Amino acid sequence: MNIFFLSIALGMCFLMLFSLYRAIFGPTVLDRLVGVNAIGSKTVILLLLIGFLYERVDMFVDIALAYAFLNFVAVIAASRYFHKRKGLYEESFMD
Amino acid sequence: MDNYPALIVVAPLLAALFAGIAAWIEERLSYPIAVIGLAISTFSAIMTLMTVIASGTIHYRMAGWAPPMGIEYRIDLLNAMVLLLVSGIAFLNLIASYKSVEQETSDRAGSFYTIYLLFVTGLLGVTATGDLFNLYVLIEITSLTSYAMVALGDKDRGPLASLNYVFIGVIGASFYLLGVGYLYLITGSLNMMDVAGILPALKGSSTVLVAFILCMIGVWIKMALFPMHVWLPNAYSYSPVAFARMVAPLMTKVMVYVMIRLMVTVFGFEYIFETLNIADAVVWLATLAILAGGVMALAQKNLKKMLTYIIVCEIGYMVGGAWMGNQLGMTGAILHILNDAIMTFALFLAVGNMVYKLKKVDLTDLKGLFGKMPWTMTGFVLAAFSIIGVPPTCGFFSKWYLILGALEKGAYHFAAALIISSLICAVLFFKVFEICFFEPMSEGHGHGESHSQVAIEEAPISMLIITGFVSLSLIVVGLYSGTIVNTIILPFLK
Amino acid sequence: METIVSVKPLLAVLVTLFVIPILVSSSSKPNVRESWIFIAGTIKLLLVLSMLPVILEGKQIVLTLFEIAPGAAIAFRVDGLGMLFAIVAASLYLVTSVYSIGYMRGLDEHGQTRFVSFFALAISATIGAAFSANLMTLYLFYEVLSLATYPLVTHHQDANSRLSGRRYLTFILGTSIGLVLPAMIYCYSVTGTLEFSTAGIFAAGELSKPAATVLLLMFVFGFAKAGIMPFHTWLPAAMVAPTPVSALLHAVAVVKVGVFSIVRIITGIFGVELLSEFNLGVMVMTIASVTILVSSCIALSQDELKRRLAFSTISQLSYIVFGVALLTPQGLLGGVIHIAMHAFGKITLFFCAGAIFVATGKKYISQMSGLGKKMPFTFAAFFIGALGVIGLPPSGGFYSKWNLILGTLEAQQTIFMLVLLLSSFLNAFYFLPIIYKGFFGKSEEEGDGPVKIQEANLCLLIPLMFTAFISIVLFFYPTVFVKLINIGLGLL
Amino acid sequence: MHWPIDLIVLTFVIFCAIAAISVKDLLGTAILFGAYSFMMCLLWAVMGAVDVAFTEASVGAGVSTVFFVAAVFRTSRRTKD
Amino acid sequence: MTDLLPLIVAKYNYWLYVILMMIGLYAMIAKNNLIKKLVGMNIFQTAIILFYVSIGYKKDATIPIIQSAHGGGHGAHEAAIHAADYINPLPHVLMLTAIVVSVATFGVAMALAVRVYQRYQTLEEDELRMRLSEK
Amino acid sequence: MAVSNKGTATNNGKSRATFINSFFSFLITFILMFLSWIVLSGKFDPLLLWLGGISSFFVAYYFYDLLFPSMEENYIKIFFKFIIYTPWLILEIIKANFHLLRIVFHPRMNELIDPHIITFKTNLKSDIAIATLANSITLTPGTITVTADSDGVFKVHAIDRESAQALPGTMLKKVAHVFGEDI
Amino acid sequence: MRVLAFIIVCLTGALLLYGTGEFPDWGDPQSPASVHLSNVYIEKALEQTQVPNLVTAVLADYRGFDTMFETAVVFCAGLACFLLLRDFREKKERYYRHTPTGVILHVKDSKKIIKVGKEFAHMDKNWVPSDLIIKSVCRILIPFIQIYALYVVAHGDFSPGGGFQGGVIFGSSLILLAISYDLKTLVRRIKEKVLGIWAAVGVLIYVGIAAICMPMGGNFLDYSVLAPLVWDPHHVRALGMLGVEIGVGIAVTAVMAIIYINIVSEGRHEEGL
Amino acid sequence: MNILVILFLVIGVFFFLGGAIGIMRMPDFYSRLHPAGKLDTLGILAMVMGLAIYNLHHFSYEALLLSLKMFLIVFFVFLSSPTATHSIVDAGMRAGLRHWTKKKGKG
Repeated sequence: MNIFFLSIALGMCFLMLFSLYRAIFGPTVLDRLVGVNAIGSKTVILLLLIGFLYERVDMFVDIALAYAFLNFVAVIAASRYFHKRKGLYEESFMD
Repeated sequence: MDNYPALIVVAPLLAALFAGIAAWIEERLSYPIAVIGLAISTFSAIMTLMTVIASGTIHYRMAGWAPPMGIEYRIDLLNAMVLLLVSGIAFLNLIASYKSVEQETSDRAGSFYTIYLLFVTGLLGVTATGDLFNLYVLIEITSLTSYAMVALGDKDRGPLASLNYVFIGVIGASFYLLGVGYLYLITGSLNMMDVAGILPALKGSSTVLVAFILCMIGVWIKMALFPMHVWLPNAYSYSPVAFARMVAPLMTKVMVYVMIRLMVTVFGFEYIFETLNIADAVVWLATLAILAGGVMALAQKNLKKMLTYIIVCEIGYMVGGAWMGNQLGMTGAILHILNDAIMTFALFLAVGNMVYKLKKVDLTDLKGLFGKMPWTMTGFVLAAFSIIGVPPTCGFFSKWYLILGALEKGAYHFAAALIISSLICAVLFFKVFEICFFEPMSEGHGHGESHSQVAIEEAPISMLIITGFVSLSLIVVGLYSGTIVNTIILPFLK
Repeated sequence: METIVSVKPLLAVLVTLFVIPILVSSSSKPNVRESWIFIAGTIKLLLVLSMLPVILEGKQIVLTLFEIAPGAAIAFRVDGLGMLFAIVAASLYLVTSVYSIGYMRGLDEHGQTRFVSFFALAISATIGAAFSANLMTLYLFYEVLSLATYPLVTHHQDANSRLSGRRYLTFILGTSIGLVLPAMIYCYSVTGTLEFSTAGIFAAGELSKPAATVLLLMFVFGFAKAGIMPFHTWLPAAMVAPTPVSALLHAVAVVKVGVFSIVRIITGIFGVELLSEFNLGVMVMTIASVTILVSSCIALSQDELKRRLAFSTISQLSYIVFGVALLTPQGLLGGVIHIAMHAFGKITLFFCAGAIFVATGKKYISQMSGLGKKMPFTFAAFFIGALGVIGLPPSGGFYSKWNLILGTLEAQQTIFMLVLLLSSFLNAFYFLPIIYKGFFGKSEEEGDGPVKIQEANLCLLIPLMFTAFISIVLFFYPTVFVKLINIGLGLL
Repeated sequence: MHWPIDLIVLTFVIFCAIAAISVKDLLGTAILFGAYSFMMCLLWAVMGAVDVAFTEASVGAGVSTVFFVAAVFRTSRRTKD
Repeated sequence: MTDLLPLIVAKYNYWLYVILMMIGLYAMIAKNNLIKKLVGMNIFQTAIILFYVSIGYKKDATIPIIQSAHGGGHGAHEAAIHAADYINPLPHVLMLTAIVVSVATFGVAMALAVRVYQRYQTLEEDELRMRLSEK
Repeated sequence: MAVSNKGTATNNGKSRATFINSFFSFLITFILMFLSWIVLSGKFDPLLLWLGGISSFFVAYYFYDLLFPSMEENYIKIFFKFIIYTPWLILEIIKANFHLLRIVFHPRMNELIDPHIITFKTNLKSDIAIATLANSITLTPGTITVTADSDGVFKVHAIDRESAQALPGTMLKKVAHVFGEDI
Repeated sequence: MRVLAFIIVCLTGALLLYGTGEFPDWGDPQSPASVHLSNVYIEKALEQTQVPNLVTAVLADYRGFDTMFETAVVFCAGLACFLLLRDFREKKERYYRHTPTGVILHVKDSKKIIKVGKEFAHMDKNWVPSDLIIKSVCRILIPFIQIYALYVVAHGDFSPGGGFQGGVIFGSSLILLAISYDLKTLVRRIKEKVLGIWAAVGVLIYVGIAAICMPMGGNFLDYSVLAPLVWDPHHVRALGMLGVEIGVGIAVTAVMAIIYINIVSEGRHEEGL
Repeated sequence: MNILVILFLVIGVFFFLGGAIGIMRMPDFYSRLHPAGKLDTLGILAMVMGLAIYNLHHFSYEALLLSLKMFLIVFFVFLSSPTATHSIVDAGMRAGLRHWTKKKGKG
């Protein structure tokens, strides 16, 4: 079963590459944000899988949970930036 | 009581926290709390020094765990001396700073004292600890507090200077941390004595070599040895006076202490001077540092900046002395830690008094200062003489040992650099003296009798007393330097 | 040699130091202030004199204060040479302090408190240098003296004194840090001690001849207060100082400390034997001779009285160096005793110059025609002082020059004897015209001066007459000094 | 056992680091920096450093990014390199 | 090829930490934007953490939390604990501290950057230098 | 919450009602918190339970008004209705996800999709209801809520016509039912 | 500059790579680092401290002194941000919003003060109405995040996490509150003063627990001497660690909030993100 | 039992794969959000379900609570993921990012 988990995990890593591509090459900042958000959800699962690989999943659930929380906070914060500072590329009106 | 070693460090920390709380509740309480904390710390330092002199090295186990497992405070003669130096100077400076803090950061004085105490805690911890990683954490405390303070001083340029300081400071600390990592990897331990016990078996290892180089580069960056000095002048000259007076004498000195500690205790002379052949190169670097520091100081137009470049120059002294690889040079370096701390402190005290009255200390602002602030200037002159190396003041005696060490090693270039830097310092300070002495004050100048009737506008008495005390101690320490060498430094080196 | 431990040397040094706070605190009451100076000076002289009998018995007084490093302590040792120098300095300090009261008040100078305080500091350092037991202590007081005199030299705080002060420090501090310090440290690193001893501190074979030559040159030039030729220019420059400073410090204390140091180096560090062995005396003598002759010639061309005196001083100082460098008993005696003889002579001359300046405001020799008639006492004293400097009887100067010439004969250095004679001739040539002018010249501004020119006030007059008197006395009774020198140099 | 994941994630981390410092928009840097922290957290977890991973998750992904965005919010997104 | 893979696996972490550190250091020195420099700083610090954590890793060992049969509370230590079964906890401890220090530094540095921007309205180093020399 | 007994005795019934309201929301929050503590902790050590109690109290004390700002609504009823609503939602989500998968894997994707924005108005009043609907819309693929303001106006980005046509439809009814509001 | 940087970087890299040459393999159980000291920790820690999480045991007990200063560093950072950015000055221009109608008033005269209460609310240029969906979801999430954070603090002994992580998560819950509502809400709920005091108190708990050991007759931080004070002397070290972790958690929470508030509002405590 | 776990996990990976491909292939930012936000959410649900079942392999009281805890993650993700998605879309709208339309895409 461990081999299976490992291969699933590797598959997730492979899938992460797509999100990473979007995060790195995304034409706009928001595309990057989408990419990072997607990476975040994959990471949660990966963490759990690693937990199973270590056979100590009880310890890894905490991390995954915290991870999910904080990813959310970060994404909200980054998107709130656009609520206050309008404009995708140029500087906003402030001062 | 056996807990003095811990108390030295913990007292300021506790005081810092109480002062931090007091800053929100009743700000006036912060100052007395800070004073009490540092007084306890100083007292403990004195007691520790006496114990160490009487009965040898103290091993204090934090949390009661035996050294390689737990963190140990290992206080030998060198530590004890530097501890007393740090806590004493911090204490004296705190007493002198009340008025200038009131003037500069009146609306957040409580927080200022908190940061101040945390900084002292960091320095004391760096000095006392016998654990390589603990050292790193404490270095970071000192750095973090200094970043804040530097930015707080000069409203215009402070933040930028501070940010540059952050970058370089982090690089320095990280290099040190990497070095510790390499050491840990190869020895599996973090305790200095333990590592020192394991290292001789690994003499030829490239990892140890890299670890050593990394540690040294890290410490050099933190102490602003010549090519890595760029952060220091701005950082120190833009910080608030009350803080500059402490950071300038102590920070770099403590880092030099760390370097000596690493060299003497952890890696050992044998490794550094027999296995490696980089001592000559480092001494050359120190020589360059001395000359460059002096020359750059000559170009400055602001008194504070000028003094900071002199610090760069003085660091060259200590590094060079420590890397001589003989007892005389090391004696000189250690003695110079003490002396340089006191004399820089005296200088900055005097400058602080000037800033208190004049607000800015470009050289042109100093006209007629001898008439205006005679006592301050007396202190300044004494300190300056000490930096130049005029005999009864302490600066001469450490220079004496340094040159002796250089001659013994045959590093004539270093000896020459020491002499030249003395001359440069003489030129520098007499340039200042001339301005203070000859040029009439900008307002209402006259000739003849009017000079002696200049209204004397001295700094507050608390500042003056400390200035006077420290200036006099320059001479006292100088005269007793033989005693210091015999009771503290030589036994330590043996 | 028997030694006695006593705090007297320390007290002698400190007494003027301790009085400084009192001086500062009584700055608003000049009379109180000056009486304190007087008291301190007297105590100091008495302390010095109280040690005299002990020294004359052939004992030494020692006191170690701080052990800096093995063999290099801050320590005092009173021997004959030091005693001689200390007596001269202490007694002249007393005289000068009286003189300076008159001078400073006469000119209504500013910053008198500062002036007297640093004066006291300077004299402390001078006595300290005289009593030093080793090179470290000597160097210490030498430096203190340099720095203490800076505010005195630049007392006027104007552009001129600023320049002079700069030159003064450049030469004094530059040479002492740049030359003496390395040389001293080298000595220490070779021998492990800096203690003066008549046999020298270098063990046999520790020093090669080239090294010794370089070291000696570093010392001789390094003690720039001695005014050896390329490093002499500070002295004329320092003449911008008020005259009491020029008188005491630049005729007695400061310059003599320089010379005294060189004497100590030659007799106490290298030792006469070593230098004779390496034949280095001749080299120093040559340097000294050049200084003597050149500065005498320059003195001839100076119109400002004090500058002329300054150049005279330079040449006279080199006499002392010259004498010591002869490395023969006679030469040593002559050289060292010239410290005293020249001191009394030259201080008289400076006093006179100051008195003239106070009384008439004249600084230049060319203005002084006919003044002698109005200021007869001053000019008489000037005459005696000049005799002393030239080396003619009945002044003490004769005694030293006589010994010097004997010394050259003893060392069989005939050429150098000619140098001495020639320079004495030159001395006569630049002093006697002044006196001639003063007494017999025609007064230029007869009658048109609004103020009638007369003798300066008593405070000025008494000291100069006193020193002139002593100068003559020394011609007849130099025995005490001679004995001190003989004891000091171990010649007995 | 874990080395394949370690290897791959480590490579991703390098990509992220390079991207984070070469993006010409500070907000983009902030976001990529967050991604970098995610990867790092994963890496620590792979290496069995659970506490470090936890800390990295909370600090790197959480507050660090938020501070970063806040700072960019108060300063400017503009960057020349 | 068969020899290469174990070698790569054995040193891969150490090599990549060096590369990461170089990236961070390069950003800190060469980048023009202050905040970019800060990112470089953080990458640099993370590289060090990577190094330490790599030191601590042990093959075939589990995470450094002692496993008890029923996970039950305090003091349940039945079986003997073998050191080889658990990953070295010490580097983790050190790195926790290092992370905390780095986030503290990061916060302060951000505050400083905000202050710099308030004062000069730019974060580009060359522009800052220009502003400074203007005065 | 920090209203003392003394204060309520003198005041009229309104403040007493407020107090009771806040007390109830405090209590519910506390229980909820404590339950989640137990789920998280998984240990029944007395010390940890005590700590859990203290923590729950702490959170409930300071933030009771976040979860349940007022006691006007019948939370328990809503809760059960919501439980019933959830499986339907999940089913819907799964159904719609396959739809999205089809789009994604379709070789000529660009022909299938036709992004556009639709706006519609609902009569939902409470924030929670609006938020639930918005999130439900977002979760069911093909549509993402762009904005939803307190007047119940929704702006939805739909990826193709098919997804858009389903709106607001059944989902609105269900949500309204859960929260007891008119459509 | 770039070339220079490149050279420096390459030199450093080369140096470090040179050092790696003699490294033991990655994951080698026999490397010096894994045998010398760590074995002692692994084998003795549970027995000596009763804490199964070795990292916590080492962190808060064996090397508790480090951690104390680590907390001090955090405190220091918060204080530094406060000192650097906090701006107490009165604003000249002020904006008000009439809550019922949503009309925005712009007051340029600094003397004119509108009473802020139910009708009017402060705002500033950055003000935008807070998003309803985010707001209501976060409202539900925040208490759960907080209880989770507290759980993490309390379970530092058994599972990963501890004071610092818990503190950070709690801090981010406060930050989330500030983001989803607005900064004013956070500042109103938790006063700046309270945050400042708590930051210090948190560290003080740590240092206090450590310092109390000294008058009790032990060394600094030696929890074992506290046994008479606690109800479960067998676990005194674990309890000591728990106390310490709580202190850390409090300090970190407060500091994270302080840093965020000050950075995002430039120290004016107005609108943030 | 294991078959169920494998099934769930494979389904989850399949959803994730869809998300990943979608992120790559979709023409504009708004449409990319659809797969990113939703397929991933469902993927998480499926995979956590699988893992939770696997966790209950050796049934015990603790394991049950642990599986519950895993579902806490799912609960959380179901709350936060749409909110995050919505927030990003809103940000895009406010930033003035125009969405891709068919005509434009073809033209």
